[in-house]
Amino acid sequence: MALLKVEDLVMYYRTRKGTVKAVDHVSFEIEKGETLAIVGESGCGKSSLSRAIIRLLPRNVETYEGKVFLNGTNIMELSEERFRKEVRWRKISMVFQGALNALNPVLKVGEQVAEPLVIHMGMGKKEALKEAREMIKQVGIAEAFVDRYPFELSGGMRQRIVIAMALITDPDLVILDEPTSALDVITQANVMNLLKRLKKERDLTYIFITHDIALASELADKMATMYAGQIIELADSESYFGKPLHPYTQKLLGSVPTLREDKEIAPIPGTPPNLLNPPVGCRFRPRCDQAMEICEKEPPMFSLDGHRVKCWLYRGEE
Amino acid sequence: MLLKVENLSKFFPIKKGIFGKTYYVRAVENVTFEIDKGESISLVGESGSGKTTLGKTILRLYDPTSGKIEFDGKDITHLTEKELKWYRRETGLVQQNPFGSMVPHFTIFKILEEPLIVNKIGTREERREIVYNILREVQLSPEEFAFKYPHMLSGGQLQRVAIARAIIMNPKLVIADEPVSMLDASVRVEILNLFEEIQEKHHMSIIYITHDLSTTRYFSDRIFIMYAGHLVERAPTKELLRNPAHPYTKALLEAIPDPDPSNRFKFREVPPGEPPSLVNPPKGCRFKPRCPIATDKCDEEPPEVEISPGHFVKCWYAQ
Amino acid sequence: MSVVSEELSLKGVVRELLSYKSAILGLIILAGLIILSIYAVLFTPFAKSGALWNDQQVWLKYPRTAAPAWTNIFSSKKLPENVYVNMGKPVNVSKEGTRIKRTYVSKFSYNYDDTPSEIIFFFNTSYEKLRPKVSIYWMKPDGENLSLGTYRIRKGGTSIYLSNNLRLISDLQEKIEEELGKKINKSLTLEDILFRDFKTGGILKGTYTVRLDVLVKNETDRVEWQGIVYGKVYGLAGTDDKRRPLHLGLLWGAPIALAFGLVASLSITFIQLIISAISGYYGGRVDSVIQRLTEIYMILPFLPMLVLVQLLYGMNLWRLLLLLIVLSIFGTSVKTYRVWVMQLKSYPYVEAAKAYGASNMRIIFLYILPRLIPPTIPSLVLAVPGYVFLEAALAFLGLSDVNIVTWGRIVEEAFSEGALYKGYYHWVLMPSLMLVITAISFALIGIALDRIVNPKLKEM
Amino acid sequence: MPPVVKVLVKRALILFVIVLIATYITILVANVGGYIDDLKKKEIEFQVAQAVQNNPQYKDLSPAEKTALIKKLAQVEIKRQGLDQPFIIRSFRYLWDAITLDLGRAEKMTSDSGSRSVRIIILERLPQTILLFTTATVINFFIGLFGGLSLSRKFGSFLDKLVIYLSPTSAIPGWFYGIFLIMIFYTWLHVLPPGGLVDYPPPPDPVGYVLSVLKHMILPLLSWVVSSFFIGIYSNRTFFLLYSTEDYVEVAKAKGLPPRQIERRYILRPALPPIITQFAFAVVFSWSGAIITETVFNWPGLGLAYYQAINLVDVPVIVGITVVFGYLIAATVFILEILYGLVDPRIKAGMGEAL
Repeated sequence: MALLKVEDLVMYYRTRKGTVKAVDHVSFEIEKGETLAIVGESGCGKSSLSRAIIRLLPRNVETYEGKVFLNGTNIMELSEERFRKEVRWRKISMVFQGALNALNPVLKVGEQVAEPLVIHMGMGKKEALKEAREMIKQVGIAEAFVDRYPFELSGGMRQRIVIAMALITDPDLVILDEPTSALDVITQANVMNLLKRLKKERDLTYIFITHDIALASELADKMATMYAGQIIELADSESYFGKPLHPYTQKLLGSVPTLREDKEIAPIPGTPPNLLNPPVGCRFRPRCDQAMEICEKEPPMFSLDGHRVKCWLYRGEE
Repeated sequence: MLLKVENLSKFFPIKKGIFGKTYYVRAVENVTFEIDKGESISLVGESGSGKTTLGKTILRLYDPTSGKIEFDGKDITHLTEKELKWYRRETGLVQQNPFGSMVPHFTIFKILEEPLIVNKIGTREERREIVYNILREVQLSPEEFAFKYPHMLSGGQLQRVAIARAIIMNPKLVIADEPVSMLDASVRVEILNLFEEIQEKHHMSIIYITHDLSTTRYFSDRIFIMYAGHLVERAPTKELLRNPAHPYTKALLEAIPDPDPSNRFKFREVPPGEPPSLVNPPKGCRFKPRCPIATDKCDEEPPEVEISPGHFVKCWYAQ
Repeated sequence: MSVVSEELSLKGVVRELLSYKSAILGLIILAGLIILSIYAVLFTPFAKSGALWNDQQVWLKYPRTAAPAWTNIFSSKKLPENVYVNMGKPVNVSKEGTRIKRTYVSKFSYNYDDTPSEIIFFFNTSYEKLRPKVSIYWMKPDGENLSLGTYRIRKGGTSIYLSNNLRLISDLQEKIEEELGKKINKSLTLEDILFRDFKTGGILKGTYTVRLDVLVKNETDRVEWQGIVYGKVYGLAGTDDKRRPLHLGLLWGAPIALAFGLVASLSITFIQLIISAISGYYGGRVDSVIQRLTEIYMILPFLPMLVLVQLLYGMNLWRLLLLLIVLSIFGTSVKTYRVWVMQLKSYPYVEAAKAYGASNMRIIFLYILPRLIPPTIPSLVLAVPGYVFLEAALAFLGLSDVNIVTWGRIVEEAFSEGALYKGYYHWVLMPSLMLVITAISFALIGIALDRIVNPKLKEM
Repeated sequence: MPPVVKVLVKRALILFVIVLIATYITILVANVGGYIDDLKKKEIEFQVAQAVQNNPQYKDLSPAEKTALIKKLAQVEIKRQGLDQPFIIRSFRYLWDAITLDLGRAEKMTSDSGSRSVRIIILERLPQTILLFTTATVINFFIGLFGGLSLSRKFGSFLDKLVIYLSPTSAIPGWFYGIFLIMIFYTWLHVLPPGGLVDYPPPPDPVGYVLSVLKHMILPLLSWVVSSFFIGIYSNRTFFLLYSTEDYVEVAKAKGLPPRQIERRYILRPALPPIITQFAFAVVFSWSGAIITETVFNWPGLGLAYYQAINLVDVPVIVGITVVFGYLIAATVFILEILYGLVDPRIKAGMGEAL
């Protein structure tokens, strides 16, 4: 049984200009110990998707439906109170981007790391702080920093604190939302090393959300491409990088400059669609050089030996 | 030779408390290099390495603390804002944030016309002609874009306008400070290609400031590496990528992933820690506290040595 | 928090403003006030309004402390309005001794449920030798005839305050008691005597007749007269104890209130913006001097200082305005605006402008200040009522400019004359109402603007 | 000396200098008309005259001789006090007098206990002003804070909309509402006194006295509460909503913290510094409004004393009260800075670092 199974997840929200279809019928699943990386350009809805899973909805949410099975239970059916007590951080935790803003400026970092233990595990404050100290050491930060405030820490250290906070309750699933986007390359590499190590040591399951396809390959066992609120390709990493199927994924990979091999890079023509008013049918159609007449109808997910792709080119090849 | 920078330093004073002592952030220290006409340089470093400060000091947006800047044979180190008028026409700047670099209440036309007005170039009609031509050059149709406001354009389109503004006075040197880091991967290539085209056409020199080594290979003749205010290595692009000599450059190259599914099985050998504070930097080589091969010798500032033609390194142990 | 959303143009703000119902209400009220002000300035003797207001002679023909006329609509008891007894042609001219007697008869109908407030006869006379003599007779609808005395009339304009003639009143009361055959336990007023039916105690409705016999010496002697039976209600807003019709005061107060509030708010905001721009943009010593000044200004007790200066130098409204501006230009908003300027100064476009050689002044006035105007508009609008009420507060402390009419001054006069205790509620309420609707119109617009201009508030 | 104390002493000194300058400005303003000088001279002449009249030594002098003597002695005294010196020198002496609260004698006013000393006049009135306006500000502050907090939970509800729609009512100042409150509760309903501090005659027993004062406080307090009720709740609500859009609030929610705890630790706590600032400004603002409110309600505080001094043109009292207001505001700002240091670790750290 998959650890997490998302079926037809939908999350729309209202703005003055209209309804934004941020997450539009998204389905995928993750096994225990596996990492799924979801890549997409800015505004494709990937952050909304991560928040929809842990039920952090914008105030102006319009539609929120679908099924999310965690260890076989549909957590969408839980009441707000039960969801808070049983799912949030106990089973699913999250590493947010922009670690400076993710930490409360007026609470000591140790307290913030310890907090979930007090709430979810019923620990005393002292005991929880002791655990937090241990966890903070594990992510490579000297104990002395436990009693500091976030503004006294460097960007890399704060990101480690946020990671420690996400792991303190030993959750089943950790969502990493652009965990290194504000960091320098060497610090980023250090943080990625840490995430890899923790994954190995603790058999962690990650959902890794990023716009950086090269960085995604650092962690991903499975890759997914998100475009205009939808997942359009989903495959294990070898297959995804080795033989990308969706024209968008192909172009995305073709636009990434590489350091170690000489290859031509090419831009993707056009601009990403607006989530207020996405194109009818295949949403990539206006930018696709292989578009056909049938693309005006929305393609289903085709599965080619477990490599799933939402594109009419693969009709009949299943 | 177009630009010659000698022992350039830029320190920023910071005052602590009302009557407190003044400290200095030593953002750029003792930097020397030359750039030829028509050459394109990538200046690579982490945030806080002083690369942006160096760029702005060269443009004389900051007053240098010490050292010398020569442009086209003229010493511009200590010219006043009035005396710099001609220099402003000879240089251009493209910034990182395309949304912030445009005056929001001006139309694209007005944004591009401003440099011309400020520098008293052309009559009204002539300026119009110049603006329209430059828009065409950056592949934006003047009819469609001239009278739009910045917020109506996408990041990529705005960055084209920024490039147009930088080159509208046909400068000899353009400094592009992280021009693509805020754009999506698919658009980055587009902008870098445009830069290349323009540089070839106008034969201008470009200093491309970036934190991302992987984009430099498509673009630059030479790469300069900065760390904590020092220029630690400079070499022709291929040479630097193939034979990095400074331990920091090596770490940088190691840290950057290429898309490859086998990445997930390996750990990257990068030094721990973070760059030092520039208020109180380590003596000598600034990479010493993180460097795997450092010795006591490194407490002294290493000299810059040429280890192969055009490949300069500031490290005691570089071969 | 960033200063403003990027897509904010003045046109856009106005368009959005119209999507708020509350703002539309505010704008309608404001438009009404502006129309009123324009009318007051162009079509009434606005320039002389202060002098007129202070001149008691001008208002003689208005009733004293009359309620607004429209109060009759809500009351079962119809209060009287002014009734004018006009001269007309003499019905008879005859000789009486050496004198000429002109007899005038005027009729008026009276159908109100209360007695009038006063009765005064006005005369305008010119003669050669002897003073003309006038006898006044009053005939009630039930036919009762009363003589209201004989008076010698001086040259020029004079008036006979019948209601104050205690002698006449007690004579008449005696006469009535005689007719009734019993004592009346209270002393009657002239209005009771002339308008009541003493059998029922009620008001005698119907047609009244006034007869005047005017005795003059010469044919050329001229006596013009008019009698006024003063009502208890008057006009849209009633009158005060000096008979001044309040609607005129309210009308004349409108342009002053608007001008005072708007000029104060606008000039303070703009001066503060410029100061902040200089402070934030140049930084360094200029900045620290300005910052220290704002701290000194914060300690300066604003209202006490204003009162002190106003008292010592007795200033008119426009000098008060100037003082107000001087006392506000280094106010705390300078700190807020300065933070915005510093934010904007660090925007890449300012750096880009420097890179192509734009001057500092050009950057401040063309690039930075225009960006600051939209976010300051809400507070600018919201501050207007504060200044309008500040003028009212000073007036309330007795420090108003005596040469103009302001709403605050009317409230103060009412309050100090004890209008609230004497039941002249309209006198306080009408000017208050003007102050209140003015304040609320600006507040409605300002709060809506705040939501438009602060992008984060928009969804809230 | 611990660093924090050092910083505070430094701030106190700076504030004192600011009060000094503000007072000096007041003196300059009040003296341009020459009022204080004339006044002092008059006072000297009066004192000399009294001394001469009461001195048995001079009993036998003729009135003309007496007048001459008084003139002469007064001149000597004026010289001794330096009133013949240039204004710039004198202005600093006045500054010293004002700042040390050596406020001299009132020209016309007397204190409630009959003293002519400006200092006593002020000291007798000060407690009432502090009592009324601190109470008003505290009440308003908590109404705004808790009203705002509970409304921010009910975002978009009918109550929320109602408060937004009614918030323009706060464009009308408290004293103005006061006029109508007097009209309603005194003139029409006869349930509350229209003004003053206590009943007349004051109840002899302390409990009755306090109750009577409380009764008299109701209307002035109510006027302030009515005036800032809706805007207070509205602006606090908006403020909390803004704070609740911070990333760390979302993190706290994701962590599964109960809503109350999020509110307390993640919204209220980081928002404390601006909330405290808001409170301090409200206090300062209330001092400023004291004159008019106390006049409307005939409340015997500093503001009313100021109003009376205005009507009597009693300049020493006016200057004295202005200085006291300056001190009050400076003290408020100072307390604000201490509180700031206590609640914001960033500032606390800055205070230690400053040395």
